Amino acid sequence: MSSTQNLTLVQAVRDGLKSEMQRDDDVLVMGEDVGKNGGVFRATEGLYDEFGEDRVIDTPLAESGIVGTAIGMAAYGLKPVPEIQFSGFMYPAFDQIISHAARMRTRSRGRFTCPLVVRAPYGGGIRAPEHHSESKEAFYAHEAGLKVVIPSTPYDTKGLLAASIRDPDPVIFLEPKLIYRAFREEVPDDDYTVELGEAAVRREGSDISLFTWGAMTRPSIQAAESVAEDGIDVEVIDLRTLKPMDTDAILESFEKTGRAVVVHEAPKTGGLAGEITATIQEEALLYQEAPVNRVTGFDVPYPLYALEDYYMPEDTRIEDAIRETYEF
Amino acid sequence: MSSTQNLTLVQAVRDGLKSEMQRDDDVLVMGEDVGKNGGVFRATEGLYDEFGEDRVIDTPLAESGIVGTAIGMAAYGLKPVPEIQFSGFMYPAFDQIISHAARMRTRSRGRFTCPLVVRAPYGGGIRAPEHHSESKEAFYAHEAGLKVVIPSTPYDTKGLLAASIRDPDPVIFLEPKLIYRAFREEVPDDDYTVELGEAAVRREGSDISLFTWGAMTRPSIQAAESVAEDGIDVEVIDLRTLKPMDTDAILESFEKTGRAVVVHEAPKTGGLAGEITATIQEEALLYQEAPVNRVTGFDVPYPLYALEDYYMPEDTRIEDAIRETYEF
Amino acid sequence: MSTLQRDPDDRVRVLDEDGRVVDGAEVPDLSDEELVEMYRQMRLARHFDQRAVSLQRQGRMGTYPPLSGQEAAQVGSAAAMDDDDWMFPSYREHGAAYVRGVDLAQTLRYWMGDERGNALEGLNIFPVAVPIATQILHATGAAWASNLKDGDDRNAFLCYFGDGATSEGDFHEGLNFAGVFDAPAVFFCNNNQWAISVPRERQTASETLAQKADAYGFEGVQVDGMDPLAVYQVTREAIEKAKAADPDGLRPTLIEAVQYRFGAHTTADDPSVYRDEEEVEKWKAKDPIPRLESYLRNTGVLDDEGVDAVTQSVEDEVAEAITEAESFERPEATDMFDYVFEERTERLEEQRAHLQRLRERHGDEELLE
Amino acid sequence: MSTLQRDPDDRVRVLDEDGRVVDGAEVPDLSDEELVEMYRQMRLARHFDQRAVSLQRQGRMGTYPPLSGQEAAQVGSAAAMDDDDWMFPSYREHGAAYVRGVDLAQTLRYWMGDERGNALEGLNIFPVAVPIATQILHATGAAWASNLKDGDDRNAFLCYFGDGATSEGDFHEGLNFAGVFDAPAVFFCNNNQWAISVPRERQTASETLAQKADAYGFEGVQVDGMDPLAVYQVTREAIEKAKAADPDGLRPTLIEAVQYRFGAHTTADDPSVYRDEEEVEKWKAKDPIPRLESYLRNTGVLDDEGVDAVTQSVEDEVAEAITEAESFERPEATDMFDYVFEERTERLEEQRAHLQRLRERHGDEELLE
Ligand SMILES: Cc1ncc(C[n+]2csc(CCOP(=O)(O)OP(=O)(O)O)c2C)c(N)n1
Ligand SMILES: Cc1ncc(C[n+]2csc(CCOP(=O)(O)OP(=O)(O)O)c2C)c(N)n1
Ligand SMILES: [Mg+2]
Ligand SMILES: [Mg+2]
Repeated sequence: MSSTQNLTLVQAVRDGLKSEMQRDDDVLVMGEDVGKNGGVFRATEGLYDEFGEDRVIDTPLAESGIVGTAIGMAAYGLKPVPEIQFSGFMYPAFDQIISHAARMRTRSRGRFTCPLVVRAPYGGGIRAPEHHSESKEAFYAHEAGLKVVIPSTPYDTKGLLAASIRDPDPVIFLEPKLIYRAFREEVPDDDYTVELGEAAVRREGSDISLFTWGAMTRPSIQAAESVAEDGIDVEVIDLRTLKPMDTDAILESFEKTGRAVVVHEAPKTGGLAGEITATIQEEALLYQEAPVNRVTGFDVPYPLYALEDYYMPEDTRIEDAIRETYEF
Repeated sequence: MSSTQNLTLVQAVRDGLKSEMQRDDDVLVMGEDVGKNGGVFRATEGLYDEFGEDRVIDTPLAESGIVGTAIGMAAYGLKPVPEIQFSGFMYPAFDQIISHAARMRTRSRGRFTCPLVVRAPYGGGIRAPEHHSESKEAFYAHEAGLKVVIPSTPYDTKGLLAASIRDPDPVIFLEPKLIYRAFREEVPDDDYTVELGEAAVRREGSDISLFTWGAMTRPSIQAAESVAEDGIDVEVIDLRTLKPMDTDAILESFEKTGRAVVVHEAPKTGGLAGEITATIQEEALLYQEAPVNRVTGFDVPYPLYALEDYYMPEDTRIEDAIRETYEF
Repeated sequence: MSTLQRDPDDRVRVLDEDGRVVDGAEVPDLSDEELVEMYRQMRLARHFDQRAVSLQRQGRMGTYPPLSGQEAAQVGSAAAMDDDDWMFPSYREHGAAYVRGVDLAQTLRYWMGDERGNALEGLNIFPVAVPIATQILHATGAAWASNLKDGDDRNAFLCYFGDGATSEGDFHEGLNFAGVFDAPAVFFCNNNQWAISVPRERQTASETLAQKADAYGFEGVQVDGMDPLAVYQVTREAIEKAKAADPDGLRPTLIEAVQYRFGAHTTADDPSVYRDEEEVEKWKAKDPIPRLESYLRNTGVLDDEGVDAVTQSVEDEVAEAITEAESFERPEATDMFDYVFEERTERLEEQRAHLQRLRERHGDEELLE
Repeated sequence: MSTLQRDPDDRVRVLDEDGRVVDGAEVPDLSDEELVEMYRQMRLARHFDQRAVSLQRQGRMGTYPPLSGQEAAQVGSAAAMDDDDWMFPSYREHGAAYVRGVDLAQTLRYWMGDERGNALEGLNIFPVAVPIATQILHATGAAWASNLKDGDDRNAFLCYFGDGATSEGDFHEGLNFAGVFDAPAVFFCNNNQWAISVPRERQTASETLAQKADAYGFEGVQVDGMDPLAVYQVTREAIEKAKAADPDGLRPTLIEAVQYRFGAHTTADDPSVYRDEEEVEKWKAKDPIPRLESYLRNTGVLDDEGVDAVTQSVEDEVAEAITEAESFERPEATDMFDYVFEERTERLEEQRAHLQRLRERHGDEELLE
């Protein structure tokens, strides 16, 4: 039987990077402060010592430079895993991500591919300065040619990261930093993958389907437990991969419950709750018994920390939405 | 009675810029090739001669530079209208748009604002090279702090552009280049505004609501006329402003028809058809008689022109969707 | 010869490490009062910094970026600005901001997570922006706007950023635009040797950062950033040049102030992971504060009594600011809906109402837990 | 002294405008056959260009970016590469691509809107990418990867871009990374004086583009871009330098090849709006083709007969390529779903099926009208 370690989510990131780097010499990590410093969240701690400066590379402070050179590296046969220090700093690299990473395979009819994984901590709730708390997974999901992954548990983190690194196409891997150290889970020492594009049922239920991901998974489960006391049985589904999305899992659950709540931190307008809602009613309108309830961040710039707790959907707000949907 | 001119859409852009520049000395135009050359689509033709090089400014080739300096100018009291040559080249400026234009008011509690209008031709169908045909309005609509406007007629173009320039907040103004010269319309010589946030009913109907914008408006009307022959009465609504969206107009129409088709060029996944669908069923589920039908671009990188006509939703595809929705 | 025309490799200095005037250096024309005020401001910046770090440790403030070691660069440069000049700070310019009139309490408030601390009505200062190097374009744009709007009555626009910032595309585009449009800008690079854990040598292969100005057709100069008088002098010349039309040269200047951050990058950072105590000690020998103090003592401008008075005034002022900052009320919850656009849209009204309903139904404690 | 170490203001030349060897210049060591082949390739590039422009006018091709005037820069530089070196083109490098083995028919196919024309299996060439300057980062990344992967057996990575491209942030970040990581890269700037309608002087205030290399710690050199032998020589040295570890310097080089685009920016552009015919005439006097032809005639390598043979071969080859390109079938409609990811996702399968249903129901003509 293979051994395990009790890891936090951020430790699982590191463990995932490490075992993929051991498995495949072409995998390398690059970014600002990922080397000697081990990353500002310690997600690459110890890798510099183990793999050396040619595989754990401190770069100049330039996000377009990081992703753009990673694209060149990927085309030349390496498997770079660039880290962007916070997802709010991915925008300087947006052109390289959208115009190149997402288009290289099409542009070269498959001769050049972009097997790179852009990792970035995302989301709010950690009392951080401006631009450190955004969650804009919808930007990336809208671009053909990109996959988007957001784990919510340590076990999944390692497995999804491994799957992303082995995936022959570019993956945007967003890590919910709010729960980087929130809890621990047994994580196998050996390498393994959690397949991309598969949702996980976190709590089975028959009355309402709740779809969520990342740091919103925990308050969603909390809310589900709380309403369970009043006999409302919520199925909580953690989508894990936002693109390609596990539509089958969504529909299967919805066809059972006929009611849904979608929870995400990102602003409502143009957020992925809209996509999920549209998909549900496209495929399962006849099952629908109540409006799909979107519990999201507000359509405002993410506030500094004095107000961030008002911005973030939390269990109370989710609970309210569940009850509203149940009673519709 | 005020005089009018018979203008194409791109001429209306020029006319709109011109009358706003005449009205307000702080308005200026800047970008690549907008000056002497009059813009690669001639959208700024003649302005350089009329207003001089201090108000119609040829910049170096650097989109972040264009938008970033425009933000500084706007904060200093000017009203810059930067042009990005094609919307596919807005990504190098994405950080300045998202992190600054959209956040300056919040960051400074209203002391500094960003009364700027980023203009860019967008959309496909003109046999252009790669990255010249994208429509990614959903990116901008998802960002709090940005307004997004897409005109579909010459009259609206001038009026919406004027309203955008006078708006105290940043507006992303996307121009459907496919119909830059497709038809003409009488446009008043005097300046006027078409209010932001208000949809226009292009064709009244009672059976199905069709929501669209930009270059998709014409094939949508065409499809509506075509199915009218079979007694299907489609209401075509041109949203014109994508953010803030005219939810009232959407709901009013939908509550009448109970059926909807949404048409856009952008890829389906994460496109604004999802947002519209979600809004409809949130507010008007009980009126709904059929799934909202999304007629959109495919989830692929926009193909080079040999295949672009397969990519673009056109009247046939729209017609099919209308019939499907009608018959549901 | 203007100091700006020196070879960029030739670092401008006025005081040596012991506070003595360097051979051949010209001491800038500052009154005794002005010199003492610079000294006081540097002391205040240092003391403020120490207190802010300890507030953060006590959980009374969020992440905070300390400035100790960088007082000469901040105070010397800000003191060289004329009243109407504009400043574009990075996140570390608490000292420079103070010199330009920003309340310490406001600065604290910002780092306490209250965006109102960044609302500096009436001061020619741009709000702090966190994304690296992006403010360079805003400074260039505003400076260029002044070419277009202000006739001959131009102000200078001084923009701060770090050594790491020079690697970003926006640095390049900003300086390039400034050169092309001859903007009255001063680009002030606080080369504190580190961008978090990345050393200056890893940031770029160019010998100096000052020489990068050559790529944009204007002058670059390296100055000892731990020498307040040298910083003052170089900045003053750059500011004057920015405002005077010189047919032989361009208005912008890139100043590289060579200095050191004594502390952590932010309170979330542990520098011992990536740099040696030895290096820190080496730079501490260049500490700008004792250096200016020695100079002022040697020239008889300051004595023990004067120094004590400064100590007292600085401690009082910072203590007062902390009390004030901690007495500010938390912003209204609905505040976040008020600065999205000039007017709230319908959707924002709805969301605001929704938040109000949640607060009424559950109470703030429940929502904030 | 290597030409790379010259002062960047000092433009490298071998042939003067009449094809005579410039005083003191060293003629690169090329055989007669190699020289005639360079001449033929330049003639071919010119002829191809003229034919492509007329195909576009006739509606047989989409927008096309002409290269006439830039043949020396393209052919001279590409000829200087070793077989295994890598090339990263902009959208205008049809001539350089041809030298490196790209079928003319493939190039035409690409500009006829068929992405398969960009699929260059087996050649060390990156696909054409349209967003300006972005390919510089890819070249740097690949060159850097070669440091990491290829041991001492490194190839050189030559990247083309225009004068306008030097203003983009990606130019800066790419050259900066190349300097820091000592990547075996050659940055070849085709300074053709114009970025569409924006003249070189408006692009940047720096005297030369070559001097921008100084900001990254490596060498920059200006070469007469309408002199194929000078271009060959400078590029050859840069390529050799990129591959040889030199303890005294960095591997990358920035080459600024000063030249002129005789025609429009693309077939959608009308240059008469923004530039004078006079200027064009001035540069036409530097036309690289008669220049090399004179040199070859003067040195007895080429005579009328030889020139005629070249004319014939060039016309035949281009005509054949056009026939071939026009005979390619339109790509399969469903092709667009096949290169999104390695495997089609469920949603792509559905959309593909949807398109197939539409085609069956309505026929291709209806959909394509
Ligand atoms: C665009 C962007 N990328 C990354 C960061 C994260 N970050 C904050 S400070 C910093 C280092 C900055 O170094 P430098 O420019 O030298 O300034 P210093 O902090 O030393 O004053 C980094 C990488 C950021 N704020 N913005
Ligand atoms: C990022 C980006 N912005 C704008 C454009 C539109 N555009 C295409 S070519 C061009 C001018 C390029 O000039 P230069 O770099 O000098 O190259 P040249 O065309 O002269 O070879 C512009 C602005 C683009 N392709 N990419
Ligand atoms: Mg620094
Ligand atoms: Mg050019």
